[in-house]
Amino acid sequence: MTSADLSVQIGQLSLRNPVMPASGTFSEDLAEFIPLNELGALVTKSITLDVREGNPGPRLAETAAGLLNAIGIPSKGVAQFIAETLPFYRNFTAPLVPSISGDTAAEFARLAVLLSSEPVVRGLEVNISCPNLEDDGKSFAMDPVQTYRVLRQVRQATRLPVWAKLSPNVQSIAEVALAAQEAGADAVVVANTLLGMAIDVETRRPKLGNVTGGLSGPAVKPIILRMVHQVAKVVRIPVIGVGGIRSAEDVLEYLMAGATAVQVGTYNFVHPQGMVEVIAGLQKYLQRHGYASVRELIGSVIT
Amino acid sequence: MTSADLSVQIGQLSLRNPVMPASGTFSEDLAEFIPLNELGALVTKSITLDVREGNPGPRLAETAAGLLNAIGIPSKGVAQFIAETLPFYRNFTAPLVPSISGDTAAEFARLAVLLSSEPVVRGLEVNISCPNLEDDGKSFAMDPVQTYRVLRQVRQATRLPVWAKLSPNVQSIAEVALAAQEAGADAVVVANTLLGMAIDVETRRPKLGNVTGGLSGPAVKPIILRMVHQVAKVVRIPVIGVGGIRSAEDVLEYLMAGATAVQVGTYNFVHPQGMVEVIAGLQKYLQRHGYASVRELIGSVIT
Amino acid sequence: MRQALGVVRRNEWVNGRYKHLTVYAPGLAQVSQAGQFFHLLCGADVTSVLLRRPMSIYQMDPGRDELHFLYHVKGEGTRLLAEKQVGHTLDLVGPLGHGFTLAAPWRHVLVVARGVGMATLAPLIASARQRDVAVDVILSARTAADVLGEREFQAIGARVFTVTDATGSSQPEAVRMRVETLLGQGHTDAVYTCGSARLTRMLGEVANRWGLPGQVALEEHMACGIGMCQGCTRVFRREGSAVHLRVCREGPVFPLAEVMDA
Amino acid sequence: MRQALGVVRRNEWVNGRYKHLTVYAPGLAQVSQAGQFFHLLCGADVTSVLLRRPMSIYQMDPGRDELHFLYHVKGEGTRLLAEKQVGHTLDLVGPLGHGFTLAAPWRHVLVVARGVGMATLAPLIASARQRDVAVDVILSARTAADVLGEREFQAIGARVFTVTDATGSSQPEAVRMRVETLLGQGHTDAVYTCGSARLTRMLGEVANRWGLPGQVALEEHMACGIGMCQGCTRVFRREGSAVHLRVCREGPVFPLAEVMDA
Ligand SMILES: Cc1cc2nc3c(=O)[nH]c(=O)nc-3n(C[C@H](O)[C@H](O)[C@H](O)COP(=O)(O)OP(=O)(O)OC[C@H]3O[C@@H](n4cnc5c(N)ncnc54)[C@H](O)[C@@H]3O)c2cc1C
Ligand SMILES: Cc1cc2nc3c(=O)[nH]c(=O)nc-3n(C[C@H](O)[C@H](O)[C@H](O)COP(=O)(O)OP(=O)(O)OC[C@H]3O[C@@H](n4cnc5c(N)ncnc54)[C@H](O)[C@@H]3O)c2cc1C
Ligand SMILES: Cc1cc2nc3c(=O)[nH]c(=O)nc-3n(C[C@H](O)[C@H](O)[C@H](O)COP(=O)(O)O)c2cc1C
Ligand SMILES: Cc1cc2nc3c(=O)[nH]c(=O)nc-3n(C[C@H](O)[C@H](O)[C@H](O)COP(=O)(O)O)c2cc1C
Ligand code: FES
Ligand code: FES
Repeated sequence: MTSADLSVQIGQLSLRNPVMPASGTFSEDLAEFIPLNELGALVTKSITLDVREGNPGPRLAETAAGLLNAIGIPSKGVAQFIAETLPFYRNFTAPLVPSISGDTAAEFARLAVLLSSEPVVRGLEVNISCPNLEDDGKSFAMDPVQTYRVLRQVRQATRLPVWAKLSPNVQSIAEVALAAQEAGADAVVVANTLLGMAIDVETRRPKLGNVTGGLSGPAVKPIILRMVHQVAKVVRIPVIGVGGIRSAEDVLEYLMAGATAVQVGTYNFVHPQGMVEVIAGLQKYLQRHGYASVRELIGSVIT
Repeated sequence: MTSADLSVQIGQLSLRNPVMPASGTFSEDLAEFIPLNELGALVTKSITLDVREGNPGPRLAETAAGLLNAIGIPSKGVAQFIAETLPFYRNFTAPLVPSISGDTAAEFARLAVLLSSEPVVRGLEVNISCPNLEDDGKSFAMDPVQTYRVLRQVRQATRLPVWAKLSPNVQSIAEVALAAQEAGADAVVVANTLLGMAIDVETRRPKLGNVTGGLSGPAVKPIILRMVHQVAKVVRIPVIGVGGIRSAEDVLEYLMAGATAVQVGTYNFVHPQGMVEVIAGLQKYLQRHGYASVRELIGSVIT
Repeated sequence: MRQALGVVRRNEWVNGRYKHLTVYAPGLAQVSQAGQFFHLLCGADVTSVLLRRPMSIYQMDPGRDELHFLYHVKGEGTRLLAEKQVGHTLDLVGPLGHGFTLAAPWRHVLVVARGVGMATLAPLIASARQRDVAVDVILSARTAADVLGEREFQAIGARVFTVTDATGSSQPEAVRMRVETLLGQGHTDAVYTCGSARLTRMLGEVANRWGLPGQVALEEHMACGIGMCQGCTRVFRREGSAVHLRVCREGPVFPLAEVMDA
Repeated sequence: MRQALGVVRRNEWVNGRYKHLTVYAPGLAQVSQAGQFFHLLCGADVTSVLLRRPMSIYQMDPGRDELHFLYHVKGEGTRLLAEKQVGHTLDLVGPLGHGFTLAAPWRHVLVVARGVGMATLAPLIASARQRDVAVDVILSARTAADVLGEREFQAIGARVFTVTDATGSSQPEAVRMRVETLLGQGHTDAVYTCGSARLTRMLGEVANRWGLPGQVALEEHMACGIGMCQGCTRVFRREGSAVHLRVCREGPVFPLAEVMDA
């Protein structure tokens, strides 16, 4: 059987397939397990302008089919990132998309400027949705106006493709997605983690040092899939789906719901080789069903 | 060991223990499995003024540690409920709390009036959060103003304790809870199901006839627990926690996070005897840790 | 009807897709009827698979205190069930729902089973034969290798006809002709079916035309299995109007004449 | 370091709480070092327990291509691991992290193990003895029945001291006295520990006072085990400043002198 075309287009960026790691769940270390060039893109842990320590521990707690994390954004700062991390990625052809995180719109813009002059950087993911940085899980992505403001400044600071990573902790994610599109984002990433909590009943203490954290993993898939479907219905730009993926079937659900590409997060922890297997499974499905290209499936759910 | 006091107080209503079934996951049928009088209260499936058919099938889809349902609110109408269902509950001492659902505030008020004249009815749960009734999962509980309006009218229509069942599909559930309190609700129930979706990738059709549905079960517990914690911090009235409970430990997490009582939903489907076992487990924990009353645990998480 | 712990006595493959599970469960076979089902906890805990799986009673053996199930290993739930070893416990809720009725005066019945639907009909066939009621059985399957129960039913004196997709003989129109021929012999008092929506529709039409009573055991996705969730309701024709009934509680066996959306 | 499928050869209780797991995993024992760990997939699928569980290498047997683990059956993950039968496959990632170092000139070392921390230290003790390094081992446990490894370590020529909660001899102050006595004999070149934060702090202070090098194998909740998630970081004292290091990647073995928050 001839193999199906897995490539997809996210704005100006062509990906050899729609599967990439989610920010914070991937690092150079994975190169010891899989050929990174087989991935659609490489998204880094969010980096900040200055050095940050991240949250106090414990930073992880397992829940039913889910993972709570309160890593925060520990970061060596963008200067060291450029000096130490970027050279590693020059050895790879899969497009590198650093994720950036800031406390102010100006910080985001500054990060965009600094990274835009690095040829290895092929796009920027703008993490306006980290639920741990500010009180009670608030973030830019919880407000369309703030979202527009940050994305607008980043847009003006760079010619690179810009992806807005949205928060699921909102009432109407479609509204926030439209604000990002309006501001000139090339794609929206739906979504970051859902704010959650767990308590150790023996000690009566929260299981996370930060009290609350972000829920990821298979548990959240139905919720995020619904959000992808809602967003894809209203935006013109591509949607990148991320939440709970652990199989080719999960990827297919996201594509059918309207995503153009997907990111795999928590599952990378469980199966370091997981993304490569998922891509192979995707190819198999396409062949079995006689699709010439994965693009035929995008938004193809019959409702 | 002397047994600990499990009783809790929800406004004027004393419950012999803090465990009751969640609306829509319990019916008279359970009496064949457990002595209903051992439960803290009995909450019925939401009933409406007139007869309703509910959603087209399939109405159920299993997800990772979760259940998607799009039952809708099939209902025989309040007249038949009073004539046929209420007599059954006269045989029990556990307080009966019918859940009511309406399309308008006036419908809610009318339901409250009709049920208030029935002595067996000891309270009303006002379901303003069903995500299936209107387009794209919207509901009264997604807006503090609408929440206030409905609860106010119900408050004026009845002297019974009134519980407001909130929706988790909001950005700030604490705000909605405050609106319900302001309107005179005696308790808030946190929360209904999270809007979700699943697709059968072989048929490319949504797994639910209604396309989207409500996610319940262990998967959602970390999210709802966080909401209970957020709400309990700001309201004066009791919070009833509901989402993913399947053990005494889960109940304890909710109590420590600030809930005064809890509801068990999906787990009743898996273990018809589950609630009774959970109550026994609660008693054991209290004895083992030397608590005289379960009330000592409410809001006791150390943050 | 209750929640009980049984013990697995046997759990063996009968072909490449089906397994036969024997469970020691004191007191349950005695109160079970053909057409009823049990709700089985397949995983070790609620997070492996959350919901129970409904399974028809395939055989009940009150003498040995055994319940038998015949199941298709289809997805995650039945895969976990297939992993149960002899001696493992099995948490079951049941017997649930309403079974088949076999009226006292009926002397000759016709049974149409598709695939694993045969498991649901097996105890009906057995009890009909015990009461010396003549039974014609049409077994429909994908291939001859998939046909189950032929010898078992013949051994108790049923007349068995097999039809398969492989030979084209299982097409509803072909089965209809076979049914009409059997009914034309003039002895049949009632018809029963399980396992196929198309055959159910066909048999409903035929039974209606011949003025014969008929029953079908339906399947629907279930959460509770005991009537609480309303997840399994379907629309039926009853007393002149369309009513929503719960497959788990008012069914799973319904009069063919009431079925609207098979 | 890689993701591989091993086969369970043995999985047996060694007392009421610990099991000894032997896995056939070609090529892995050869590249493993004392103090490193493997990340084991305990459940059958990601929904039974989502994350892998980190387990120290308890023994490596390159001749038989075997890896051994000694584990405390504690929660859901290790409960599922305990259910693995001979012949079952086990998905493992490793060997991971940095192990212990035993410098060539060292001729006498002291090892302090608490509970199952003994499993982590066992291959260090074995390789020290193989190189004819003298080893004093203090084994701390809740009760005498919980003490593991006493005979095993004696058999290879280690000097073993056991202390228990039951007799009060395991109190950090009591253990400190024992350690000081042993160090006072003047031969010890280095100290090692695993399994207790209080003993780690104590041993860190003592080693510092005696100017001895020391190492500790730390535990931290892990998601990835390979350095990607930053979930396992702790703060260490390194080159005069406080640095965040990943226990899975820069550890799990750290110089005692670097530990800040044990
Ligand atoms: C009353 C009744 C009696 C049944 N008797 C038998 C029997 O004797 N032998 C047999 O092999 N099968 C029988 N079935 C079907 C059996 O319940 C399903 O094959 C089984 O639930 C599949 O579970 P799974 O996890 O392996 O498959 P999956 O397809 O992974 O299941 C996913 C979800 O869909 C549900 N589901 C899938 N197929 C069905 C179905 N056909 N009916 C209801 N729910 C379904 C499952 O319960 C689960 O919640 C019966 C169904 C009902 C309702
Ligand atoms: C590098 C390393 C080596 C280890 N070596 C051994 C060993 O040789 N023998 C042994 O018995 N134990 C060892 N442990 C501890 C072992 O990993 C935990 O006991 C195990 O993860 C508990 O899982 P559970 O599901 O049974 O328990 P639960 O308490 O239910 O686990 C819940 C969650 O907490 C995590 N967790 C619980 N306890 C620990 C812990 N002590 N360390 C890290 N994560 C934990 C689990 O991984 C899981 O994610 C080691 C831990 C680390 C980090
Ligand atoms: C340990 C961990 C760290 C994460 N760090 C980041 C981050 O730095 N920036 C970000 O945008 N998202 C971060 N995320 C969110 C993921 O990118 C992803 O949105 C989320 O995990 C959902 O996908 P999953 O269910 O496949 O894990 C992190 C998630 C995890 C589990
Ligand atoms: C099948 C089903 C039907 C439900 N019907 C109602 C309902 O009629 N009214 C209501 O307020 N909540 C309804 N709910 C929501 C539950 O009351 C509860 O809020 C939710 O299931 C979360 O709890 P759980 O995780 O313990 O199931 C329903 C839930 C399920 C699963
Ligand atoms: S399965 Fe719940 S009512 Fe039938
Ligand atoms: S466990 Fe992920 S970095 Fe250590």
